[in-house]
Amino acid sequence: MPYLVPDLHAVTTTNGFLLALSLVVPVVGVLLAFFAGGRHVERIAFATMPLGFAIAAAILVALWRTHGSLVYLLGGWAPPLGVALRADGLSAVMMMTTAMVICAVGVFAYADFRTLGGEARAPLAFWILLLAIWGALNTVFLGGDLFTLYVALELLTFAAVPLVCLDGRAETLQAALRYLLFALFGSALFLVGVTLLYGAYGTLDIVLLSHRINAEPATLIAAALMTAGLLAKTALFPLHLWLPPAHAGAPAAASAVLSALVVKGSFFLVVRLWFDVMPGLPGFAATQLLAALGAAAIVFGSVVALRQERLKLLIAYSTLAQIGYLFLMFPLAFGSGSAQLENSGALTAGILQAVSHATAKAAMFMAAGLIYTALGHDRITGLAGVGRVLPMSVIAFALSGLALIGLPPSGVYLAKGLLLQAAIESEQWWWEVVIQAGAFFTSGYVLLVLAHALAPADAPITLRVPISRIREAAALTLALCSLLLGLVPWGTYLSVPAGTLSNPLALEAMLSALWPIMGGGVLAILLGRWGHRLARVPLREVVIAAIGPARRAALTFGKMFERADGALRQWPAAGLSLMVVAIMFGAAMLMGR
Amino acid sequence: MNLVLNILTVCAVSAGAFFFMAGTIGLLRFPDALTRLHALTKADNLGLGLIILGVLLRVAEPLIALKLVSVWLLVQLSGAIVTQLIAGVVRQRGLNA
Amino acid sequence: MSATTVFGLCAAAVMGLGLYGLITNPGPLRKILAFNLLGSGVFLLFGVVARRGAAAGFGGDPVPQALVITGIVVAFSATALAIALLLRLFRVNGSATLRANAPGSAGTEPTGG
Amino acid sequence: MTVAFAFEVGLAALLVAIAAWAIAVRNAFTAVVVFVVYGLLLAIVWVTLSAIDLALTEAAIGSGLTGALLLGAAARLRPTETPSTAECPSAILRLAAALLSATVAAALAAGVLFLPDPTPTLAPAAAANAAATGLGNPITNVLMAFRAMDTMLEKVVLLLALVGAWSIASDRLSGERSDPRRQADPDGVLAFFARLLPPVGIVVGIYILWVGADHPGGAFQAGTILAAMWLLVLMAGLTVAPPMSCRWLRLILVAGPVVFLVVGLGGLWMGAAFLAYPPAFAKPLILAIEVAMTLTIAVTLGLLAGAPEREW
Repeated sequence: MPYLVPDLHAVTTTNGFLLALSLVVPVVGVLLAFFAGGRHVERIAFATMPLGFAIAAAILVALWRTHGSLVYLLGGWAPPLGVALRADGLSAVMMMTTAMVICAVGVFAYADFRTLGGEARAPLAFWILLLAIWGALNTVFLGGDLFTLYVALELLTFAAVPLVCLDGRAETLQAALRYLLFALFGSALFLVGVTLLYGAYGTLDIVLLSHRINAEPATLIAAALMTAGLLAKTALFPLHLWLPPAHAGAPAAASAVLSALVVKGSFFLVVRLWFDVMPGLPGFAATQLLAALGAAAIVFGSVVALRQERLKLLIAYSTLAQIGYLFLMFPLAFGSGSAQLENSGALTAGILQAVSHATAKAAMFMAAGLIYTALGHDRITGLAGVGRVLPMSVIAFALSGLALIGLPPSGVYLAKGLLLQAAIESEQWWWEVVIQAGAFFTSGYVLLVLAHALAPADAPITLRVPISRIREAAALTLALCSLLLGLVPWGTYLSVPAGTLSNPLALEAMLSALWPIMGGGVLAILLGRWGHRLARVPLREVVIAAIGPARRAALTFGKMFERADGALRQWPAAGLSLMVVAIMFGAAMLMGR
Repeated sequence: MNLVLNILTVCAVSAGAFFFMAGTIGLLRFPDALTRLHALTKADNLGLGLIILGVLLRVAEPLIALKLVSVWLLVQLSGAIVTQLIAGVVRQRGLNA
Repeated sequence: MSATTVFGLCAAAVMGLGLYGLITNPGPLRKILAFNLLGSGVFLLFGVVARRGAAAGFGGDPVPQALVITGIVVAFSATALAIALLLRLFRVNGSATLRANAPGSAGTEPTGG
Repeated sequence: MTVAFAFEVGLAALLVAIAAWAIAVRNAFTAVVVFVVYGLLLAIVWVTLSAIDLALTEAAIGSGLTGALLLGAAARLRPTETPSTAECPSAILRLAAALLSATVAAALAAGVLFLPDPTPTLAPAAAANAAATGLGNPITNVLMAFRAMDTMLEKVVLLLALVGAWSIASDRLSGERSDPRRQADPDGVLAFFARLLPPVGIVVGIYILWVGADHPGGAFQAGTILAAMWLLVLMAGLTVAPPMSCRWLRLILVAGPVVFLVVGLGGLWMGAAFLAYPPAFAKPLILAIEVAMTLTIAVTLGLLAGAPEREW
């Protein structure tokens, strides 16, 4: 049931109160935690988590029972005057993912943000902001009104930004400020669009808008500005100036939340905008443009990730690439030129990728954080021997990496199948190429890290601090979740065309997943930083003679990307890119009218 | 009666506007901070006072008249205080700009 | 051309100026100021929409007017947070610039924890 | 062309010119002063658009408090002014930015011109449902009843901004009483003013809150006035702001959203809906929420606007 059921005369459905509760519970947690302070903060956070999780689960059950969408009219006021909360399959799935990741991060973060003795700022702020992010995300997933969604988006930003600079160092403060300013830039553009839509249609309710909307110039201008603003907040290439320093500089638990969940908030609003507010209105050219930015993000993010010296930055750039995957579904879902949603399997694939990335990326950042804590650094070339001393963390990293590559039965595997099917059906072979090649790039940087981490150590490693098993288990659980997502019966909540769920455990499926891994190995050898490792392989001269020229060429190529990245991450360039993206979307939409 | 009131209002408001203009010209043309402050306070005190006097003549309800007078008094008060503070800073730092 | 249209065009112009300032003004403080200009342009546009919707004895549609009040408070919160960050950065670093590190390097030094 | 229309065109032109000045001027301090002037002009524009509530909010928050924040920051950042001019973008970049911004502005202008006539409006719906709350100010109705969720969330936004600003301050001084940066003369002019004005300001604040039910005004405007009074007293050095560890301070900071939530959940409990008011008690309940919110807003705004001045 991916579509919000068009109910012009909205009424609160049975169990609709669950939607209100899912927003209220985290907000109450925030207020109580702020008032109580000190050690109570963790207790309140840990009391809120199971409650929030239970509410998300209850919404899943209620939705399964009703076979439709849940609606709740706040204050009993029906739109357009009032505000409605609506839960469809998409929002329920995203809410459950959020609940899972937040709970796992909470368990993981307990060791870092425990209040010892008197009240300290960082722990108090962390738990409050974590709960606030949860409340904001639930509002984003459930909000049925564009202005409420704007407030929720701002809430999300204000909760996310201070998480970046909890340690108060100059670098992270700068990263947080850049993040905040660029996010504000984006939300201002979003709000302009909201204004124009209200002026044109006299309502901001998503369902009412979807009935009234038509391809007038004002609508398309609004759509272009809103899309560009949301993309800035999602950090889709080339609007990513804030992401790498913010996600890599934050404490590990915060990075996990930022990378796994916060960027999904604005992504989800792009989905709502394009699929629910104005289904099919953007047209062929605009969907192609959106996916083209996604494809560029995959190539660019992956290559720059391969060139990183530090694990956390590599993972941050990998997020950049993975955000690109999320946008590949748009042209496939709408097909060529038609104004209707042609292939709802593609939309399902997009959401599956978002869920897979949320779980896998949170696990990756947690594993990287543990490695950093244990070693005192996270230089990729210095990871040798980590596999021996922190096996669970490295396995968590490996499993989440494999999940992202698309090894069956992961969610990405299923998503890839759905996307390929949609590409074949809509005869857009070029996206087939991108989808297949994407996995090569992902496996490149995953293999690069694993090759270093599993290599034997030069000298025995001593851990600076003992790592608790519970923290490793939190990361491992999320990684396993991501790897097993393909086994979940998604058909209840998302529309899955028949035949795609054949058998993810078949040998053939496994074998087909080996190709990207091998291709990724080649990419990693050609582009990665190897330190002195490459020099120690057997038959050194032969290997170097064989790959030397290719690696030299690849390195020149990689340096080019790095330089482009440095240029694009300057503020004026990023601001200009945002304007260009907005204007291009406007032009594409007006042309497609 | 009405005509007389109208004439009085126009006269008072115009006179007030004149003082505001004079104050503004003073702000732009006077040589240093203290003389500029002097010009501004004239605009505040007399200009606003005359304008409020002019408007008072047209007000029927005593409550609104009271509000108008308290607006004038509050502006007087804050104007006097802020001028004092600025002048104090100027004297302390020996600024002439 | 009616007065609301004039203010609508005025709002568009102010937004354009805000965008220009947000992109080109080098100092973070000036960017925050430009963001406020951009925001006020959006609010003005909302106000124009409200004024055009005057009906039922109201001088304007109360819904967008209420949205603007909420928007102004949110914009103020954003400004306050941004300025707190900026002043903290200035205090820690002695300078307040948004410039990323030289091209080619991968930005800031990450830490874990 | 009537006089009123000429006035409006002139006002619009002046507004754009002042906005351009604020962007183009070199000195950051001047830019902020120009921005404050811009905000006051914008308040006049709100009056001509017959949005008195917005004029009040704009003058109080948009121009007043934001201006105070920016002025404080500009004064502190003066030493960095010179290096930051060195990193000015090149002429080509500026030209490109100008062209692109102009394109977007033109598109927006087109969007304004394309807006349908007559504009769809919710004013009749708001008027028809006004009886449910018993309040005469339609904007308060929208804020407190029809779209109460937004208002509640926005209180959380304010609180989060405060938590964010507080979390990045250094931990050393947490819990200690902060000294006012400016040790003002207790017998000085400012102290005299700070003793004289707050009683008047508090009365005005309460009045604005009270009339907000039926006339322009309400919790935001009232809260801002109270915040300004508090800031004045703090600036005069008559008292010091309590530290964040202070329990009653935290209670006030969460009071607004908490009362809002309690009333909202009460509606859910009574079998109506979350954030629904029983018709018989709608007005007293809304006023209770507004009183709590005014206090919360006043203290939050005061702390946020005063944040640069102190080391919490």
